[in-house]
Amino acid sequence: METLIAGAIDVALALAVVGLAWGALASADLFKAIVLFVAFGLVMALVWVRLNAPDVALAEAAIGAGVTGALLLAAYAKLRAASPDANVARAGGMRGIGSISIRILILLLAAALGCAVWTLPSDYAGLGKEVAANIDRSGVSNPVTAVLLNFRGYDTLLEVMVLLLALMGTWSVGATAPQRETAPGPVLDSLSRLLAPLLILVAAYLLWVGAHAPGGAFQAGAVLAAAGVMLLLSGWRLPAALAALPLRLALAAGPATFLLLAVITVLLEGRLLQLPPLWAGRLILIIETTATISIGATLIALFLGAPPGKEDRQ
Amino acid sequence: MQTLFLTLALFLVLNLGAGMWRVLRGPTAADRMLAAQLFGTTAVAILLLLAEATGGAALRDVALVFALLAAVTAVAFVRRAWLYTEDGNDSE
Amino acid sequence: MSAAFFYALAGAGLFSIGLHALLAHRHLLRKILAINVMGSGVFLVLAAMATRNGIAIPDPVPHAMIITGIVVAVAATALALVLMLKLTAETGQAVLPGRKKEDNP
Amino acid sequence: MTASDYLCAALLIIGGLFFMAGTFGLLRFPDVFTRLHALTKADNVGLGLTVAGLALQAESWAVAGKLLLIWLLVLLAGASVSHLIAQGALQRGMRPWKR
Amino acid sequence: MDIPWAVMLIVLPLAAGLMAFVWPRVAQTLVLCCSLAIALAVAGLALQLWHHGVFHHALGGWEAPLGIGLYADGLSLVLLTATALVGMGVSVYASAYFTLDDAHHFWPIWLFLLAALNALFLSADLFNLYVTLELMGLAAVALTALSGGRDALAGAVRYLFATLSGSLAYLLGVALLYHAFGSVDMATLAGRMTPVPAAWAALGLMSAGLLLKTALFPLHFWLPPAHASAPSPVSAVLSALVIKASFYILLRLWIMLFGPFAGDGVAALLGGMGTAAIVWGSVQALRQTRLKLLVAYSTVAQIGYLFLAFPLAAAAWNAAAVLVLSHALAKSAMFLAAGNLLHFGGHDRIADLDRVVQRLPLSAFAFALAGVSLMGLPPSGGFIGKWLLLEAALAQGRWDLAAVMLLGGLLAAAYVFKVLGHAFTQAAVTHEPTAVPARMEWAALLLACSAILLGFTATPLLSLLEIGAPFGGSGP
Repeated sequence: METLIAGAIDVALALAVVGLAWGALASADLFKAIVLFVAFGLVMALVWVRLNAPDVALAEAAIGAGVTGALLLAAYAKLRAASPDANVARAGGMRGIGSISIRILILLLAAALGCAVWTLPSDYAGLGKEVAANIDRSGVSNPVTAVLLNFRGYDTLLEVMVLLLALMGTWSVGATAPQRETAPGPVLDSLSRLLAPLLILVAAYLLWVGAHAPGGAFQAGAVLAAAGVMLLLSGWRLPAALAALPLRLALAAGPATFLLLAVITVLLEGRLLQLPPLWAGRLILIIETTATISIGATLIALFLGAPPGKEDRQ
Repeated sequence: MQTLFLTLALFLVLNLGAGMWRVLRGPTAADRMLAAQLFGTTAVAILLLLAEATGGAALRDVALVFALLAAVTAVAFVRRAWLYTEDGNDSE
Repeated sequence: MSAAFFYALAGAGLFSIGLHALLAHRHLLRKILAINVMGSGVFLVLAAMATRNGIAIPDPVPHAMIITGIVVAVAATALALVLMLKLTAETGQAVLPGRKKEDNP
Repeated sequence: MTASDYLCAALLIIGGLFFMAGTFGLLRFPDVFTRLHALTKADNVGLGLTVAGLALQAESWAVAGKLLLIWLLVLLAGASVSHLIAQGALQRGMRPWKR
Repeated sequence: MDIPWAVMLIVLPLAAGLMAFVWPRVAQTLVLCCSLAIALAVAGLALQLWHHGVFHHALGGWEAPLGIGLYADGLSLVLLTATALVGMGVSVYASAYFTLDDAHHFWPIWLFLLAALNALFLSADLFNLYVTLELMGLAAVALTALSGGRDALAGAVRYLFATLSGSLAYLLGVALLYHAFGSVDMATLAGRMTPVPAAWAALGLMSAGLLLKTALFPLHFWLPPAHASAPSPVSAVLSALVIKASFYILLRLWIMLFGPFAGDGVAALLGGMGTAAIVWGSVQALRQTRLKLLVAYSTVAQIGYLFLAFPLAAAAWNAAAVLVLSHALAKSAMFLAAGNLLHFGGHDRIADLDRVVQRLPLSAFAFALAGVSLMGLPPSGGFIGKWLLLEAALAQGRWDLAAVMLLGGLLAAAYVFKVLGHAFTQAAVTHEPTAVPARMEWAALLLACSAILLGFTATPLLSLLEIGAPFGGSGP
């Protein structure tokens, strides 16, 4: 009985995910597309839960549904400000034979993918066993954190660089139109006063819990970013004294610490990012803490768009 | 009890599907956003039920993050996107 | 466990839907959404197949890869959005301009 | 099944019904303001009953506390956001529906 | 003690990039030191490989398949050399090219791009390659958009969508491979590959994604607008290095994983696309009226040569590697020279370039030298590569491929002379010239000279390529 109901939940969620994606991409109204996309992210998080991936669910809830949603809504607002008729998208660029042939090709692709997935062997030989066998020496007991920060820490090092790079790119493109904004009002003001500290607390909790349970730097960083976004939305601005060097230091602190540790390990241990088992737990906590701050700061800065000093001058 | 938790979770998932109708129909942006808000709350309930059903304590953390982040998205809507959505051709 | 395969098929579907929208739509914000849907499809295949042998603790390696992928996706989305806005400010439209005559003789 | 199990089941089922009512209202009510009203039923009461039911089953006080915290958060966010949306809708000249 | 040169290649530019981001004022000095240090590290790595054979480094002390491996053999070394040389040239050029504000944005992204390229050429792990691809792609897009303006932004956006969808197709392929064979380590996978449907799907997805990023005809649509509208030093790097990175991954995948079971059909298809690219790209280049678009279409054509190696298989791989290096040097020189002409004359309409070409003899000479290599005339590096390719084609009786190569050479000569012809005609239009800093002219010329000199180092180059037998089927 239970497996049957669980199966029904799975079917409903899978259909909902595909339906929401379809709706988001096919709707003529741009705002509707964004709301459906946010809903899509939400249901994806439920899917991750059903797939026994709570770490991913946390990341999706915080980044996929939360930060991306805020980014999209803010971009939508700026888009409408720039070109008033932007809401209703014009008809697709492809017409006639081009459109039909693309559809046929996509159908063929979907069929091929489906076949490839379906014929995968069900006796699974992933790396689960290797991870389990070595987790004692990784310094943490949450296997996903062990993979992210130790076994495949190099990926994560490059990944925090990707995030910072996206910000460098965003800043280099230059400021866009300034934001029309009204006073926040008492309700929003008190909401943000309550939520922002709570978000910061939850971020700290996720950071700490990540060593032995689902959570970690990325989830914590995204929740931290949500606190910043909340404050920005209720009219708060970074003090000018902090906008230049201190902000850049905060943005670079996480990647720099990670990189510094990489250099130290290669000098002491001989391998890049080789964490000695005795110290691994503490080192991972250091990396994650600074990474959380930098990830949070980077996401907030991405939400803001232009570097703080430059936006105000407009 | 397991069966009850799962059944209710399934029921709420279906409920979620019904709520999608309001997102699709609109007619105003606020309606769509309200529906998304309900999505968030329903998802929180689903997560809590699943946490109890499958013994995954971490799911409550996911629910917590959901509850917090849904508010941020909604505020982003009110403070940013909504400034521009009701000017004209909002419904299709 | 067939739910795994079912989700993986949904993932393949998402990838295809996203790719179609990427090719068919001209509006840049839609293309950005399409890329994100494609990415979610890939992640879904990665995670779904990690549970297919039905063991309670699935393979954590794909999960770590997905988290990496989600962060990369949000970084790319942010950059894409700001480029879109800047292009819209230049051209007045959030679509890719057709090529000029001299570019395409 | 113990007595608390029965109570839990009853609370959960009623909570589920409130969710259904909320969704139903969202679908059927004529304008933003009435739909807001429907939504808050799901937010506050539906989730509240669900949380209450689950708290009875909670293995520890910490878990029950976390459940309560989640509910309070949703309550707070829901109330504020509803207020902001209603205020915004009025400012934008939407008139509440009258029979 | 064994100095980990390869690790330095990744760590140095990342560290310098972070510092350049935090302290923009010291960025320029940092970049110039860093690109010199990268060149030294590549030389160190070359010596290390020469004496001790292939380089292998288990990151974090975790051996594959659990951990990620760094790996370097002759092929990686050739690509790293290209990165180091072009990187130095472009760094010097860029130090005079950008305004102060643009430079502050340029340096950190440029250093991250160098790090991404080095990391990519050193990675032995398919998922790690995905991360490096994204790092490289986003850096390249950001640099393309750097000059602002409608064309550059449109080119950057088009490029962004191409590179992102390419990465995702690649990643889906990686996901399928992981779930079919339980690893993302290339060497581990090579031992486990069987021709199951998932492997075929991965072949299709990964090849399609990487071909899109490499801009092989007919997936080249994004390249000319992006490469032509980017700032000139960026165009140089995009054409010289960035598209080569995805080609490098494709080459590795083909040799180690897919080639053994994919067979001749796919190889013939790739060869056919290469042929079409040579013809189409060259003809389009010939028809362009703007210099940078001409050079960009020339890139489309030259990519085609690389893919002629696929139907010729084992006999032609080293030809492809030599061509990658020689094209990297020649094309970066050509873009930098074109940038000088553009900078001097304020436009890049080929028909009105006469005075410009005559007033900037060094840049014109650099353009000509680079053209010699692209045409495949002796004694250039391009000649060596094309000669090796031709030899392989003739040995296998592929007269059709040989004919395409010769045709491509003739067309290349035609479009190079279309530009240089103006050096010998009477000037008709007067210009308001802007002075070109000497550094910019010399950077272009030195890169062009190294493209020619490459022709004299064929023997040591080919023996370096043999380290680790990258084409012998063993590899990482």
